[in-house]
Amino acid sequence: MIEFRDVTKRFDDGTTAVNGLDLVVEAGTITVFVGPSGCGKTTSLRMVNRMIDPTSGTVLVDGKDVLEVDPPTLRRGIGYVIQQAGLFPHRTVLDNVATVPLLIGWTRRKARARAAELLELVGLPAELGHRYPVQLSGGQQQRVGVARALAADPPVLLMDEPFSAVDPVVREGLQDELLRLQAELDKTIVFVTHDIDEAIRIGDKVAVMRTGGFLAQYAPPAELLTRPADDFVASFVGKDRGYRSLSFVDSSGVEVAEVPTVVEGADAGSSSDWRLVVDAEERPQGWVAPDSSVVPGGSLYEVGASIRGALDAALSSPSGLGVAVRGDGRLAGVVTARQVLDVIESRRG
Amino acid sequence: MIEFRDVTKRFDDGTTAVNGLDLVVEAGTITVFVGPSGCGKTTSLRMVNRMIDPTSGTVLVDGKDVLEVDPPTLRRGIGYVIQQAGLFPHRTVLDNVATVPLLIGWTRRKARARAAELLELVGLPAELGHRYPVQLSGGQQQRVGVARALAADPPVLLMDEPFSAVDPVVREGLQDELLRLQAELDKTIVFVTHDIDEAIRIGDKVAVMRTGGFLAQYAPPAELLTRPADDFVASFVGKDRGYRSLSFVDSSGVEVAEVPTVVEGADAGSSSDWRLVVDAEERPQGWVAPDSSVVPGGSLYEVGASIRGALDAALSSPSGLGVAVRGDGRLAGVVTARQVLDVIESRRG
Amino acid sequence: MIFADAFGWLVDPVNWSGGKSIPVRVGIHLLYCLGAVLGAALIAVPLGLYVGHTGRGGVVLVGGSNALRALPTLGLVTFLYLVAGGGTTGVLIGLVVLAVPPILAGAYAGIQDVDRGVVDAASGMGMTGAQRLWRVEVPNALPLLVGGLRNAMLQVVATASVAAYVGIETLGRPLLDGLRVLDYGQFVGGAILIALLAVVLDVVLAGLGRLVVPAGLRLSAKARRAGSPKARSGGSQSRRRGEPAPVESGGSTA
Amino acid sequence: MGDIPKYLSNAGTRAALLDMLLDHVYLSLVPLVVSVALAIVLGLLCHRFRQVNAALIGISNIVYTIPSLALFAIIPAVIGTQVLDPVNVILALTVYTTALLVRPVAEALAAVPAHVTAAATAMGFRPLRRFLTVELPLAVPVLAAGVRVGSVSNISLVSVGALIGTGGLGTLFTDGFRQRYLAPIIIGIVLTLVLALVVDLLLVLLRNRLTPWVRAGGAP
Amino acid sequence: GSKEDLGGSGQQAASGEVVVGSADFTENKILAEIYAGALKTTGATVTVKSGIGARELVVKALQDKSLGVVPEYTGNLLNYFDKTNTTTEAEEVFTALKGKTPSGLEVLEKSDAEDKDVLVVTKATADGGVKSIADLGSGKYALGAAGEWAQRWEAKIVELYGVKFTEIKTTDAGGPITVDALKAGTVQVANLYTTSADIKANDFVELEDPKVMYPAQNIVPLLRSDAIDAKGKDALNKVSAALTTEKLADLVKRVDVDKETIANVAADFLKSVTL
Ligand SMILES: Nc1ncnc2c1ncn2[C@@H]1O[C@H](COP(=O)(O)OP(=O)(O)OP(=O)(O)O)[C@@H](O)[C@H]1O
Ligand SMILES: Nc1ncnc2c1ncn2[C@@H]1O[C@H](COP(=O)(O)OP(=O)(O)OP(=O)(O)O)[C@@H](O)[C@H]1O
Ligand SMILES: [Mg+2]
Ligand SMILES: [Mg+2]
Repeated sequence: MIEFRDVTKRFDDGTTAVNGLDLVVEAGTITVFVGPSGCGKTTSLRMVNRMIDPTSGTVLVDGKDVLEVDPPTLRRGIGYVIQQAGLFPHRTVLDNVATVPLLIGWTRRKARARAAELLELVGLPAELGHRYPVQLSGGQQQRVGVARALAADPPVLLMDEPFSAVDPVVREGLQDELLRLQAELDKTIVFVTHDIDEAIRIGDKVAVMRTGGFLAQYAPPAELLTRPADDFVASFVGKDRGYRSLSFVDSSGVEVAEVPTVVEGADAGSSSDWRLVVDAEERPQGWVAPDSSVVPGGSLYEVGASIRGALDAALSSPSGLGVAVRGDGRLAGVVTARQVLDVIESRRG
Repeated sequence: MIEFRDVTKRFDDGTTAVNGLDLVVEAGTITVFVGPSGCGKTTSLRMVNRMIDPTSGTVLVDGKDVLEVDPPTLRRGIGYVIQQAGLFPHRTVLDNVATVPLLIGWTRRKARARAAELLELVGLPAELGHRYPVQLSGGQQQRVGVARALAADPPVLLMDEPFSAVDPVVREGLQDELLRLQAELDKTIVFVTHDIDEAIRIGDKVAVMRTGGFLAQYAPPAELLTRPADDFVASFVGKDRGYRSLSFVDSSGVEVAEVPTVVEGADAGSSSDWRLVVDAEERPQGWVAPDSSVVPGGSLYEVGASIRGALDAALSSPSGLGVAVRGDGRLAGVVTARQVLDVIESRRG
Repeated sequence: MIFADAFGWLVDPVNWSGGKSIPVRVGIHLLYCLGAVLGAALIAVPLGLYVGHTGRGGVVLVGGSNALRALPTLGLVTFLYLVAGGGTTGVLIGLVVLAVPPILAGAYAGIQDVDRGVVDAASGMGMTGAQRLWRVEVPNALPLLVGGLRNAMLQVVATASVAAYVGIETLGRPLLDGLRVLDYGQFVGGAILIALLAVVLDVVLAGLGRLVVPAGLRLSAKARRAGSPKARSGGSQSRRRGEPAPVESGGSTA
Repeated sequence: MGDIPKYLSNAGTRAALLDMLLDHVYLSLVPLVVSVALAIVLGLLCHRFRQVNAALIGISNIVYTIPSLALFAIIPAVIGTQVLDPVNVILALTVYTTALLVRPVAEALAAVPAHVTAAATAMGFRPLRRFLTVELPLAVPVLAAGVRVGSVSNISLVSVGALIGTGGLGTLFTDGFRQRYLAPIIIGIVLTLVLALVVDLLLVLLRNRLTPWVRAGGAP
Repeated sequence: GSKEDLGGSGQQAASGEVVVGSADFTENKILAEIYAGALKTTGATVTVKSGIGARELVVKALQDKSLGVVPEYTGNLLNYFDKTNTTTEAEEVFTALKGKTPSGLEVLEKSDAEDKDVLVVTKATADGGVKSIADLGSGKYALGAAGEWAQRWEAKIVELYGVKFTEIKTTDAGGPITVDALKAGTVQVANLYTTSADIKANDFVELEDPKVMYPAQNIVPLLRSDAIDAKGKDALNKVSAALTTEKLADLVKRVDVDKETIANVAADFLKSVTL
């Protein structure tokens, strides 16, 4: 657990970076700090591991005032993932990951073994261990950064825009990875980003900060979207917030219906209905229109996932029928936008 | 008009950056090249103004093979906006903008006058003209970059990730600016980005490229979202494509209904209906729930804008009623998600 | 006490008149230095600009200028004296050889360090090679170029004393003569004069640098030093160094 | 030039040449090693403290204006060493080389990306360890470039010591000059060049050993 | 010099090691090499440090124990130790020198060999009637000499001969610069040394010195008393006894003109001496 108690940070030049921050990060959760550039996210984060000391107020980690711990000792118990990975360019990937274990006195052999284990954990092939950071892609470097922060198995993890340097597709993969890891490792994580989508996607709770170091709202993401505390938060979470808030509504209430299918390659015959093309494993491949033309399909959603996906599947489908699949990718059935809307409205009531 | 005819670029080290590109950029339109890093966007762009010459194939500008034109002459007729502006640090903003006019022999006085005019056009105060680039913010520098490229009024404009260095909010402003400018100036623009949202937002047509220099799809953005050519494009345009494609459906078919209102500060009384709070100028401020509690409102949409906004307004509204406003921000009426869906479905038919 | 002796020598009126007076020697010293730096600049600046501009021959250039650095000036001067049968040419050539590497490094690194984006923008706007060089690359290279000249001048001023060994009346004369008879006053006085001359020339060149270096670049350098975020998004982020001080920065010749 | 074989044919001459060469190596490389150590310390101070930076850069500029010949001979008068003591030359060259190296070291340290040092701090490195294991290794490429310039110029500067009778290959120049004998001068120049080249090569090898990551693909 | 002597020259007396120094001109270097050879036969460890600069430097080096012994010249050495000295005749000079040598240092027996300063002119100038220093007159000619000449002799030459030079150009101590200056005519009079090979080679004419301005300059070893033992001193005395001006001039010529090595020339000479 991390507690900020009326924490203020004023720099020598008079800038107030953080202003009376009061906030509790529960153990085992991910809290995201989000806000425009310069609003004090990094400063707040760095007060946890004493990279910066507060001007007033107290920061507690597991109930203990951080000012009472010697900084290097404190830091060795807190993983820190920095923007742009911050890898040591002069050390191999393996040695980068082994850094903290070696610092706290593990043998080289044991530290290396641990590092190799962690590379696997973050989904990197073992042979990358002997490369240098420059020889990795941006996304791989980010993973190494995460592995390095996890090396000594610290209960607390601070992540400062860890994925900002990679392109959107890779970034999404890294976010998934982080969520998977967290499910496994159960750390207390503070995550900084200026990307509200990222915040909503990975945060158990999100702290929206405003320029001047003020906390504008601290709430679970669904609440942020549906009940922004003020105009600033509303405009910051963006104009698609109605649609996006559907991420937090589960789709279990939406009944899927059967749909006629045609196996790929087989003769489609003719019909006045839209028919779904599936492959031999029953995975959806596209549609055959009433005029027998084959058209690509819309997006798919997984049964049990959020209703946002169900709505998009229906909206994007050329037939108007959103395709639902099971976890293994096989066809589960179809839904209409109207059905989805009904569920959404019933939830509201 | 710009034509790529079976254009291939292979670098000395064997990398094929562009592979058999066939594509026509219509005069007076914005074409966006989009794709993952290293897919050959920049290379394609630079073959237009001969910063790079193709290995095979032909690039034509206004029907003329560019290889037949002396590069400096060709380039003076083509505006080029480079990533991170590429401003000359040793020249004032005004002189930066006046560069091409001076190169093509304008008098200094005339070039300066033109430059001042352009600063105004891109929305920069005249007094910035006498500063040096280092004295501007990132967003201001980007604007100067655009102004510089426009200085000699070239019919063709090449823009390579011109807005990538600025944060999302500023970036959106710059995109709007570009669209406004284009409405006024009617240039033939090739725009490179790796951000699919940006591509969809500003492109009349979008060319999605795939690693290896292949053109995956070349289509208007709506088509890209509704009918991605293959899985690569589908995954590249992202999973909200059904919802996002609504950006290209106008909301004029959605009839707005009246709604009871309460003027801000006035006594709300009690009612079993949701009532909209408006200020003295009739601008929506939030809702009064049937239990008389005041709750913040959802997103607003402008009458006549895309139906995407209308749907989000309905979804995000605590009352289930999406609020429509006029151009001046005054209340126009309310819509339900169901109404919006009806319009969407009628459009599909 | 040494410095008192030196002061005594410096203010002794005997040393301020006649054919071997301080002003005459300062003049001769100055002439050799200016000549050598000018000569070296005539060779090194075009070469550095050419190699920096075209990117061709960088390796040869760096290797060659390192070899030049290794040439012992004393060896060169004595060799040339015996071959050419006199001191003047030998000393001039020796000093030119000394001055070429720093100037070359300054010119080459100056052009090389111009931000890629800026150079690209210049060609993209339709500048010819020459226009790009003179309107964009050279102005941006000026801080390093001037730095190279200042380095060269310092080394030449200090080393021109060796010329006295082959009979030229530079400020090396009191140095060598003082040394022969351990007359520290004369010796240290000479050294002080040389150091003063070097400082003055350096200040003059620095002033000249301020005149020719465009204001925008000075502002960028300042902003970079202050670590302002604006400077990071500014037009010249690939330039690692600001205006170099006279001491040669090794990085430029790596 | 036909004199050269004749000059070299004498065994005593060859032995003397070897002696001078060894002297030269000693006189030029000892200062180099000492200055690298000094420059690292001073560079660190420059890097950490702004005022020190300004002061040291100023001082090193001034040091550079003192003629080498003068420094060689003033040193014994100032610190009381023996007149002919090679320590004078070594000290003088140490002063020069340190002046030359402080700036690149400070710049190299400043060029270590802030996120890398911040990462080290955040992992719990104490300052000294961070300096020795992170900042310093990363500064090696720039430092090496400075050291290469330093070694080359030291090797050529030692010759000047011959004017005050301090060993090294420079003696060949003064001797050859007095006798109007080109052979020793040419040999002196060639040996100086070869020495500089060999030392430079060794430095490049050493740098490459110390910086395997640089060749793994691009600068740090 | 070799590496070992660089650091440890201060302790030479204790370790039986002797450093022989020399000034920076050929003859002196040959002499140093000869001294070294002679001392080696006595079993001493000897190194040579040659090309040290002027007397002032050499004497200081002897005193601070950098050097043990150097070949010196009676007249100049006496003038150095006694700035007020006026004697110039060989025996008188030597006697005075022994008296004026500072404690801790000493001179051994002087040799007959002598290498004194001499003013020379080109043959053409000599043919124009300049045979003696007295013929130089006042304000007619420029002199080329080493840096310290003016300080030592400018007043003296006025006093004895009334000669005033238009300019005293600093060249070098009888080296190429002086000779070239005389040949090129930038100076008309040059200060050389009697054993210089250049005089003959260029047909220079030595000016007579009837009033003995330049003192006798017999070769004499100057040493720090505790640097060399009795055997060593004996060996040096034998060397001095065997040396003559002609032999010395020949040795110098073999090095400067015939480019033989100093070591060889010195060794050859030593063979002719019975130590
Ligand atoms: N060392 C410092 N001295 C003075 N002001 C500082 C310092 N560090 C940060 N600031 C200022 O404090 C404010 C908050 O900075 P901080 O780095 O915490 O912002 P941030 O929210 O992390 O922004 P970004 O998204 O750009 O990283 C900014 O105005 C910044 O300029
Ligand atoms: N001069 C060159 N020599 C060799 N290969 C090159 C060169 N320029 C680009 N490439 C390669 O060609 C491919 C396409 O490069 P290009 O710059 O066009 O990509 P891009 O789509 O603009 O990528 P980004 O989004 O990263 O800017 C890449 O693999 C790149 O490494
Ligand atoms: Mg931050
Ligand atoms: Mg690109």
